[in-house]
Amino acid sequence: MIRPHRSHPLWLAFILHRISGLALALFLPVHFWVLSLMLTDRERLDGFLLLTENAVVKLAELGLVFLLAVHIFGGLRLLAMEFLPWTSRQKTAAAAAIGVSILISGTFLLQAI
Amino acid sequence: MLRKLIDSVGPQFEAFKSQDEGLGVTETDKNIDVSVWRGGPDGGSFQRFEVPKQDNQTILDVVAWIQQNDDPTLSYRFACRVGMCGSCAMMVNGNPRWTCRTHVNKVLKNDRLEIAPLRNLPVIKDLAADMDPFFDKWREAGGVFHPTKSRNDPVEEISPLEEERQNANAGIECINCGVCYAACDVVAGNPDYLGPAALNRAWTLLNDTRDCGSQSILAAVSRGGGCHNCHSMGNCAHLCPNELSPMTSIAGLKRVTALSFLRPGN
Amino acid sequence: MLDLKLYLLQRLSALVMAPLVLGHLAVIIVAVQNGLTSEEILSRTQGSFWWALLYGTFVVAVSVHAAIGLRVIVFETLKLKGFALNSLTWAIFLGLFFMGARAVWAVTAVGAT
Amino acid sequence: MPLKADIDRHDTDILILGTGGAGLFAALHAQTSAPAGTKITIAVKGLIGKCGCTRMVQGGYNVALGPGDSVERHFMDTIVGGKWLPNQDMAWRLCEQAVIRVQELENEIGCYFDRKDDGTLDHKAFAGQTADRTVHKGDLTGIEIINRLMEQVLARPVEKLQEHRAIALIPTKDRSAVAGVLFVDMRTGQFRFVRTKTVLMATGGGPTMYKYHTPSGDKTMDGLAMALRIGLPLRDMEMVQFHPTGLLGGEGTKMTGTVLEEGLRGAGGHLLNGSEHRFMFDYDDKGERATRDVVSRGIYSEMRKNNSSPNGGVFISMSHLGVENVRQDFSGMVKRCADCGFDLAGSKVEVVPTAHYMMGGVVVDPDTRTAMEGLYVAGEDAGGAHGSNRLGGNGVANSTVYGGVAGDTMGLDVRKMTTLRDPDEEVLTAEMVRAEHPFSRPESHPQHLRTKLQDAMWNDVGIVRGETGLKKGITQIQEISDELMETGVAGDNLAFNLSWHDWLNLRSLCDISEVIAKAALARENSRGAHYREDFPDQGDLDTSYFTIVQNEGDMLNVSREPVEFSIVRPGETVLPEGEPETLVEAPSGPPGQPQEAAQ
Ligand SMILES: Cc1cc2nc3c(=O)[nH]c(=O)nc-3n(C[C@H](O)[C@H](O)[C@H](O)COP(=O)(O)OP(=O)(O)OC[C@H]3O[C@@H](n4cnc5c(N)ncnc54)[C@H](O)[C@@H]3O)c2cc1C
Ligand code: HEM
Ligand code: SF4
Ligand code: F3S
Ligand code: FES
Repeated sequence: MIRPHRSHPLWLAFILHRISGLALALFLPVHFWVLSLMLTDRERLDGFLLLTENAVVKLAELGLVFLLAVHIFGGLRLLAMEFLPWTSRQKTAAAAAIGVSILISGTFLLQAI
Repeated sequence: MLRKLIDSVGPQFEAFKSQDEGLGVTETDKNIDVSVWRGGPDGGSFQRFEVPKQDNQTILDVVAWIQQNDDPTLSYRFACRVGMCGSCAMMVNGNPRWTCRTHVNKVLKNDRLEIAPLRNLPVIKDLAADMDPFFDKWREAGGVFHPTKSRNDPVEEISPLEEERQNANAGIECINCGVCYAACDVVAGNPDYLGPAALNRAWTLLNDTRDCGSQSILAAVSRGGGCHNCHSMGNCAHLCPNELSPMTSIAGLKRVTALSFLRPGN
Repeated sequence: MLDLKLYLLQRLSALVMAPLVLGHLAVIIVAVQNGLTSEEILSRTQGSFWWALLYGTFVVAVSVHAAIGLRVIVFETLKLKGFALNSLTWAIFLGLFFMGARAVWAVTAVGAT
Repeated sequence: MPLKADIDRHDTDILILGTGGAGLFAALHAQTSAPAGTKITIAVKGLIGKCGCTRMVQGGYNVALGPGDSVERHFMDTIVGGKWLPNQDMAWRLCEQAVIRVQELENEIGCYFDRKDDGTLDHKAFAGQTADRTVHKGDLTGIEIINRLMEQVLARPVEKLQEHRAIALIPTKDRSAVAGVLFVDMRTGQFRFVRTKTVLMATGGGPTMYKYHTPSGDKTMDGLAMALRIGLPLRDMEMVQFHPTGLLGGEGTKMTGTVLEEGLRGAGGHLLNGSEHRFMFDYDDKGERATRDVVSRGIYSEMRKNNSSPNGGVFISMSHLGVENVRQDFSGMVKRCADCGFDLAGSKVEVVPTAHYMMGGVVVDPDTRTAMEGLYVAGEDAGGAHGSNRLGGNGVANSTVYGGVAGDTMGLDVRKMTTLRDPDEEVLTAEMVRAEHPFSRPESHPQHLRTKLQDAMWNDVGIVRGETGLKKGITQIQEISDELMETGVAGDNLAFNLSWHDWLNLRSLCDISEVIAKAALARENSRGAHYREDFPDQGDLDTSYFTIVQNEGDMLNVSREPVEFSIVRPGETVLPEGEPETLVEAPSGPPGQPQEAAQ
């Protein structure tokens, strides 16, 4: 599925970063909207928050935190690569970023259950 | 959705998808089924040829065999035939490569090859791409030495151990083959983007202590199509036949441009 | 399309967000453990100048960051340019900023109870 | 086939053919020496800076800047290396100007040559040199030189005609001067005639009519063939330099013939014949470390005795030096072989001597002027500077030095030329007819003829020559040439029509092959690159002569001219008294120290 010139870890890191960024940008307004219910409609908010007990919602939430983790670590990797002159280990960094994000979201999952 | 996203990153050649890079087993007395892109600036399509397999055979040899034995009208370009001039790059099974030094066994999959002109450049005819935009950008990125001395001065003493010289040396052996330019999806998406090779050259110049054009280079690589468009996707470094890393050079440019913006005195 | 200034804005906003988001993640992990209610959220945040500052900074940064990020994706994939692209960037920025500001207000302003 | 009516006409003041070291330097120098408003055009068969051999230079550039070295010493090495045949004024200019040119390359063009750790230039010692003299950028010196030159030319207001193949020099009606150059715009197939006040021919020779050869594919002797047709004398044409170790990958691949660094032998690599015998000591005490011509002849003898490897060459074997060491010291060569499917570090690789460089060329004066007004020649197309043998490192020095000289000279001369000259329209038409000839013949690809020519040249006009073989060679060349005239190319689509250009390439190669063979027949001794089995002596040095071949009324006229010892006579030296004969220590050669990495 991935075109041949892209089949390497750095490109994978790039596309993960892009997809996670995009997904976050789409999620964030929803998140803001939910919170602003606080002002207008406390009942609905509580109803909504109750839903977090619901497995589906939980899964969605988990996905978003996962995305956030992926994006942050991908972003930090980039920032490190661009601003710190130790540059030759990007591949390892890319892998590590994914690893750490899985770890974080895993912790989240365990805690939440 | 994912598929669409991946595809949306940039327009692609309809490429035969192969991810296998390993050296295959050599089997002679077999034919290779070769699809070659034929056409011109207004478009074209793939044409199939049967080429006899040989022990030692590069992609360029396959192309030349077709022109010399099957279809004399096939157009392509090469010069040095040994990886020095960067004239012969083409898309081979979806990857940009120097064809004169790509052994058929390295890329062959199920005895099939698909050969197309270099991506991200206008086509002249068949497999010959017009490299002018590539060199125009090389120039736009400030890619020319700005001297301070003359032919009557002695050669300057510069230790190869200096950090700046090492930075420059790391990127200097570029043969301007355009492989990285064809591999970069940002180039595909953003026609103004100067591209990995031109920016790599700018970085080597910036690290050349004899060059007095730093300010103009920094300005050139900071414009709309400049180094800040690079997403470090690394296709350039992954595919550069000379194992250079334009990505690393571009990261250097980002760093230096940012620093010089934040500390204009420097 | 990114020039030096947009690039710097995006990198700076990312740097600002990094600690904030990591902190936020930690809070979520703790919070989720006890189940989420609006009461709980508010008891933590309401009337707190520091929470307001923290979330406010995040909102500004993320609006800038995401606006530039989406701008790049839109430019590269949809080929939008010039005025249209600039307008879109501003629209995303303002949209995120106002929604975010409202959310911060909702969560931190005193007296909403 | 009716003559294509659409010939485009174009004017310029200074026209340069080729973008090797000579062409690019000429463009830069002409820019500064010509009066303001002079139009400069550079036309090339490939892409600017991406074709030709200067880019392929590996070993380096000879310049007398090393410790203890002097222009005098460089000059003496050049004369002795050329076996007293060089034009001494040209050789002197070469050595003297190389110093300026390298400083220009470093300080103005932006090349960076390798330094020692203390920051001073690194000089290698090549075979035949009495000082450490060769500056380099790793073993990719040509890429550094041409990339930097190309950038400078691209950045200047020079008109660029890329993928424009020069097919004829067009004289004025009275034949006293050149009026312009006829091109094929390869991308469209259209003829383009460019009228000009001055032309520099810098198309770079290149003996690609041999079965095994090193030069780039665009070089097919077009320049010398054009010069010959317009009646200019060519000198030293029998002098073709062979490099002992070209890669041998079989018939079907273009990588066959490309150079494997001589440093491999210098470092202690073994040459083995088909039965794995290390044969070079059968020919010379120095074994593999003997000079280039000796090793080439040694290998060739084994091949003739059928002691050869599967593809008909010999083996180079490096693994006894330690696979890891080889991988490290010769990473470029190891990688190149690996890309082609060979393991240089761990096993044996087949090699064969390969035609490398044309010492001969158009007769010019030290300012690059020819006998024809308005026509200048520099670089490998010009004869004289090297005599019978070119030292490794003197090739790129020659093209860059004389390219610059040509630019300066044209910039000056163009001031005196107030108007463009009108071409002899008959010649122009005849040259177009000539180029279109294959369209009128039954279609068949000329490749098999090229193979035939390459075999004939290799077998009979190659490394070891003799009267019988040379005569046979000449007959074969003529037959192939005649057959070519009956071989056609379809003329319905001329855009980027490589088969047409293959035909034109072969036309030039046939013409010059005949010149080489006839000059070789005329030289009845063995000097430098020219070896006659039937005349193995070098002949009397004091009465040294060089050969001249000229086209007169469609007949090749071969004559001899005495060498003028204008600066130094055989047996004498220009080195000050008391100077040691050599500054280079005896080549004891610790492994990894190439003593003879000359390219
Ligand atoms: C593999 C290799 C390694 C070498 N290594 C060394 C070395 O280490 N040291 C050294 O001193 N020398 C070396 N040489 C020799 C040296 O490269 C050449 O002698 C020298 O560079 C020739 O320069 P030039 O400018 O005359 O020709 P080139 O650089 O060959 O340029 C000729 C130009 O003319 C163009 N051209 C040809 N025909 C036409 C036409 N019909 N119309 C328009 N344009 C045309 C070509 O495309 C090209 O651009 C080496 C040569 C080879 C092949
Ligand atoms: C908190 C820490 C964050 C860091 C360190 C960070 C870092 C980065 C960096 C360095 C880039 C540039 C990528 C590139 O040029 O290739 C980027 C892009 C982007 N970010 Fe973030 N980011 C963070 C948070 C967010 C958040 C919360 C959002 C969601 C709103 C977001 C949305 C985006 C988008 C949409 C892009 C564009 C992606 C692309 O160009 O491919 N980021 N981020
Ligand atoms: S950086 Fe590498 S891939 Fe790009 S042009 Fe240079 S040599 Fe080719
Ligand atoms: S592939 Fe393109 S995005 Fe950057 S790292 Fe290389 S230039
Ligand atoms: S032909 Fe020169 S790099 Fe391939």
